[in-house]
Amino acid sequence: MREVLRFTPRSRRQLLRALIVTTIFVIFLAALATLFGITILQYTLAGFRLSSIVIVAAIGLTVIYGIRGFANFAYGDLMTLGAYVALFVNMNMALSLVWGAIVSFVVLALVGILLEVLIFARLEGRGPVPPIVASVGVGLIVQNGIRAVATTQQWIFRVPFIPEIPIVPGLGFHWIRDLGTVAVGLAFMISVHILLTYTNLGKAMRATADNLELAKATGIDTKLVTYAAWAVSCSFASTAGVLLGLIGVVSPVIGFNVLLLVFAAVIVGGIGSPYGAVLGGLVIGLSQEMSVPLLLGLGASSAYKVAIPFIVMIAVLILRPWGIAGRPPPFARRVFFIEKILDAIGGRPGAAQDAERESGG
Amino acid sequence: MILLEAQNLHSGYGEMEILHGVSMRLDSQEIVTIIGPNGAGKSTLIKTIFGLLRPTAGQVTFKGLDITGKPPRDLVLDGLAYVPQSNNTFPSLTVLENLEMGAITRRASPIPMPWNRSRGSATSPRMMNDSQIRRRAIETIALFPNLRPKLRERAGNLSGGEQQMVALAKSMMLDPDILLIDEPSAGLAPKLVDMVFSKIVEINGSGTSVVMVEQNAKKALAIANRGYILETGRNRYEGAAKELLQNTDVAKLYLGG
Amino acid sequence: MTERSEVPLILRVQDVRKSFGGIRAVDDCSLAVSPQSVTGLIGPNGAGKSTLFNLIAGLYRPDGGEIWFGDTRIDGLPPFEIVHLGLTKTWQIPHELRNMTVLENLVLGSKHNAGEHLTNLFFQPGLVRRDEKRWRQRAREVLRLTQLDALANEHAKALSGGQKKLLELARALMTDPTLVLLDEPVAGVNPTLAGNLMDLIEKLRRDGRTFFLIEHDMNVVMNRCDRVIVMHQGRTIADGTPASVKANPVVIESYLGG
Amino acid sequence: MGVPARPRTRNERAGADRTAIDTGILTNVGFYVYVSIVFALLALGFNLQWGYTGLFNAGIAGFFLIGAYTTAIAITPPTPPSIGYPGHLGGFSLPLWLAAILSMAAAGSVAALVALPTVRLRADYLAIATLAFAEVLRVVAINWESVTAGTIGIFPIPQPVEFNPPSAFLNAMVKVAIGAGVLLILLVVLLFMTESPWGRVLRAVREDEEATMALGKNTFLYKLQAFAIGGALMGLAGWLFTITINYIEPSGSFAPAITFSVWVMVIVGGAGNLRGAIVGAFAIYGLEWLSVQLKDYAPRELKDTIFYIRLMIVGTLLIVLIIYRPEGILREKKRILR
Repeated sequence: MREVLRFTPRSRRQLLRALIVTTIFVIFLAALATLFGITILQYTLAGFRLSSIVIVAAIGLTVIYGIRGFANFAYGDLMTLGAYVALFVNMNMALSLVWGAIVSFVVLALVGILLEVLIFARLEGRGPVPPIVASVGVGLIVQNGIRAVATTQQWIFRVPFIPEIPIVPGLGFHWIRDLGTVAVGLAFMISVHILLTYTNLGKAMRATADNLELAKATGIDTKLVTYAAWAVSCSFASTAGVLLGLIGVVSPVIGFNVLLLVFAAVIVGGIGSPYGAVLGGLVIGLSQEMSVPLLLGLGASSAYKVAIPFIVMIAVLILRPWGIAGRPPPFARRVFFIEKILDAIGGRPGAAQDAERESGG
Repeated sequence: MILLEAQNLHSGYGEMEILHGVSMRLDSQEIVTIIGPNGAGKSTLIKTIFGLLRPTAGQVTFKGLDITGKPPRDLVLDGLAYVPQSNNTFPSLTVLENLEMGAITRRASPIPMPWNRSRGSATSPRMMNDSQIRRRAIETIALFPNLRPKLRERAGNLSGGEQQMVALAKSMMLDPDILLIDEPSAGLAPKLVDMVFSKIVEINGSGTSVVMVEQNAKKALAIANRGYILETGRNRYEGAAKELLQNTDVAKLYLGG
Repeated sequence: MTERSEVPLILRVQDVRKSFGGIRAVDDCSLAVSPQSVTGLIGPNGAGKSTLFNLIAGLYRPDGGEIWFGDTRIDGLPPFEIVHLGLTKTWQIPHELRNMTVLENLVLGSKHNAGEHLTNLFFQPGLVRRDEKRWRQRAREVLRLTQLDALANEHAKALSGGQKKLLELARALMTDPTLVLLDEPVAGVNPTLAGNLMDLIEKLRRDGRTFFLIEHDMNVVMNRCDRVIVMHQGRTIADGTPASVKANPVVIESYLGG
Repeated sequence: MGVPARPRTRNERAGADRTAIDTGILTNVGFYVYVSIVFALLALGFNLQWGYTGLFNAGIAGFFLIGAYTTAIAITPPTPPSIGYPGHLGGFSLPLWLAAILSMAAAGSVAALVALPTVRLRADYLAIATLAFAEVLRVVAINWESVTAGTIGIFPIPQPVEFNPPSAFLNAMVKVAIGAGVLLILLVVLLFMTESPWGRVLRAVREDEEATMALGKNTFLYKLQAFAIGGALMGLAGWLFTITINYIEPSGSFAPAITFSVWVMVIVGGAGNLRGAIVGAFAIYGLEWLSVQLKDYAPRELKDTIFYIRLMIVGTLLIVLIIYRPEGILREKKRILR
């Protein structure tokens, strides 16, 4: 089995590419820091913090998209639910938040399976809109159920108080908020990678996402795979929700407020691809937080930072609707005016601008 | 010995009946080919046998047991394997992973769950663990030496002929008693068709009986023991492959009388 | 164009290529169809016939090559412009508009119907009414021609498979095409109906239309087509009268295997 | 109406209108009718986009917002900044009818711009992009204080007719009359449009875009038109909302919940059915209105909860209807051509 352990040309290429990107990013940061002062690094840190949460959520969202083929609009509210379950354990049962997160992880996994059994299994094969509508219904029930039970009051997790550690003036980090979040994000990325590449379940999930009919004919238990995908998706939502509560407060809309960021990340990275979700999450999180000094420099309110990810998303939708890391479908519907414009400016992004819907639809 | 027998099958898609009573049988160690013009119902027959379509009438038996309407998953466990005509690999999985998927029905679950009763327990001799599956994949790949350097490539990046090899290798992972192949030559260049067919002969030599649907009648009959010729959902001719090859009516069937 | 045949051609496909994810579906394919003919396109599964039709109709954009319809170069044109030039296609699997009636399906094939433009609705109501009336009349004529008139007010989804095939043809006729690409017009249609359908095509051909059809039913191809083009692995391998094609060893080999 | 001390949510405002003015049940019913009409306009717009053309718009609230703010800015008298109020762009004091046209034009043209890159994409991409668009608009409305007065909102917006002495009842009746008139005219126009050959092409696009293209229709253009006209209708709804409610602010009135409510209305009414959309609007807004009415009679501990329960009912309705009656309670009728 020696050859199995050796790096293949593909993975070597990928590693090299990742190294180049990282180097460029570090140089870029250094340039920024010298230009705008060290505070830019604080925004970068905030960007990474947001990115790790968005990545965890985006992976969860994209896993269910891959298997079930629809965008789960209830995902934000499922994140909120995760935060509240953890809160319940943390406050009412007076346990550490780590326990809260674990309980919430398990509870949400069960919720996910329940959703599939009760609702989404009945909507199989009906196109993308009915499940979206149903998921909005789920979102409304969850969000308002939380309001009805836990009121609209804002809560804060009970975690030990740790002061921020300053590195240099204008730059400091917080053990839990900064390091904890990023570490959890990394851990989830690695575990999803392990799940998808090294376990049979993960491989079966990828196979089912690739080709449901062939998966059935191969003997893969596609029902079990679907349940597993829901469990993974929703338990990731719970963790993303806990992290959201950790960097801010717990309220009934925390999840819904980041839902669009998660969608943006998924679209930018390429819908249905967990690795794309990581990339998209990084782009979205960093672009939102690092745009703040730019906006302030332009004299605009920093609140507009939430618009930046969507500008990125719209650009991706126009130029590369299958995302940065996604593969172009063999046929994409032709849009003649875009073709004409691109022909006029002398370049078309890939030959796959071309026709048809089978694989798109 | 009769391994597989289909009797008087009626089947189709939705309301549209395509098979109007087709029968066939497969003896052990045989290659049987099903040929006929487009639209004769060849693919429908093989899909009905493999449980992907539910027959409205008729019966399929395997080793004397009724398997009519059994889901593909159970049939894979019983020792059948099926290679669809197109889209027969998982494009984003590597070749090795595609092969592993071929054995997933016999992958022993690390935790015995109440719902995977049918898969037996981890100690049952039919079940395999990961390293056994890996070993089996290496064994299987020995049949397809040109895939060996590409074990870690994504199947979607391979050429059409290589993908067909991956699909064959994947279906051979469990060393099935019967291999059902749907038009292995479709869309392949003649040289590759010969290669695929010689692989099928090799597979047959290793003890697997083969049912092959083909459009390329001459080549298919050249490697088959017997052949069935379908026309518009009914049996038209059957017989030893050599006889069918000489039958002048066959050519007429294809290009019109 | 340096060489020009004496007979003007209605459709000329030159070195057209199209690949999907590394697989060449249509590979330097060239062919021509002469006007007022019924030309058959045959070939084994996966030969690229349907892809070629989609390329001609503008639904796919070719990777290379040229497609000429009469004197107009049509590759790269959007499908609706190609239809307006007089070239229509049907599908192998009927693309009927399920929740609309048969008559509505047909009227949709109307060409330059004033009522389909928003401004006319408000500024030229008289014209809209007249146009619509004219098109409905025409639709009824086509329905009678295709013997679907009894079903005019049924939802298209309620039709049988064979009737849907007829509907496809009827709808295509509504656009008043000079060239119709038919993708397996009689597949799944019962023999009597198929016979009627082919009689209808013959009649329409005499009226001046051209038909280019993919068909797997060899009786249809051999008895009803003037010319047969054979495709194999994305390119044409034979072209001629049905009898000559049937006798062509290359064709026999591609079908029966060599 | 005085200067509100803090931005109020819409359900609070509904209650405030009722208790502050206190002119009996008829005024209150009038309020129900004209807000329902606003929703009916939104539902008609969405129905044109989704029910007829198959374009799934999740940014209804955004187009609604554009119409509402356009109107508020157009018709208000000059409002200089004062203590506790940042002021807003405006002071044009334009007539109502002109504001209606401006609102429709603004929302319609923005809808066309949004549609340009997105209508070619799959339904879920379109939904995400439009939802994002609406949320970005809301963020802008909250933060661009010099134009929108931020979270405090724009008020007071002049009544369509000023009565002397002021009469809440007469005001409500005027608004009902305006709303009903607009709705009636729109219903007639839309029926004319959707039952025309043009509307037939829209339905064909919904059924099978590719086949429609192969019948010689420029489907992209039709999708663009349907989306833009639908957006314009939502803009008009914003106009009606602004002139009837006297007060607009970005956080509650233009939240995504508005979009989701409109979905339910159209699904209840049946996609591709104009009258159904109106019935749906009256029925589903009726639920909200009732929940506000019942609030006073509900036991103390349920007072706040009742609003959330209403939204949970909306959610449940969405799920149940989409599973069991996706074609709506009132089905699209068959068109028999003569």
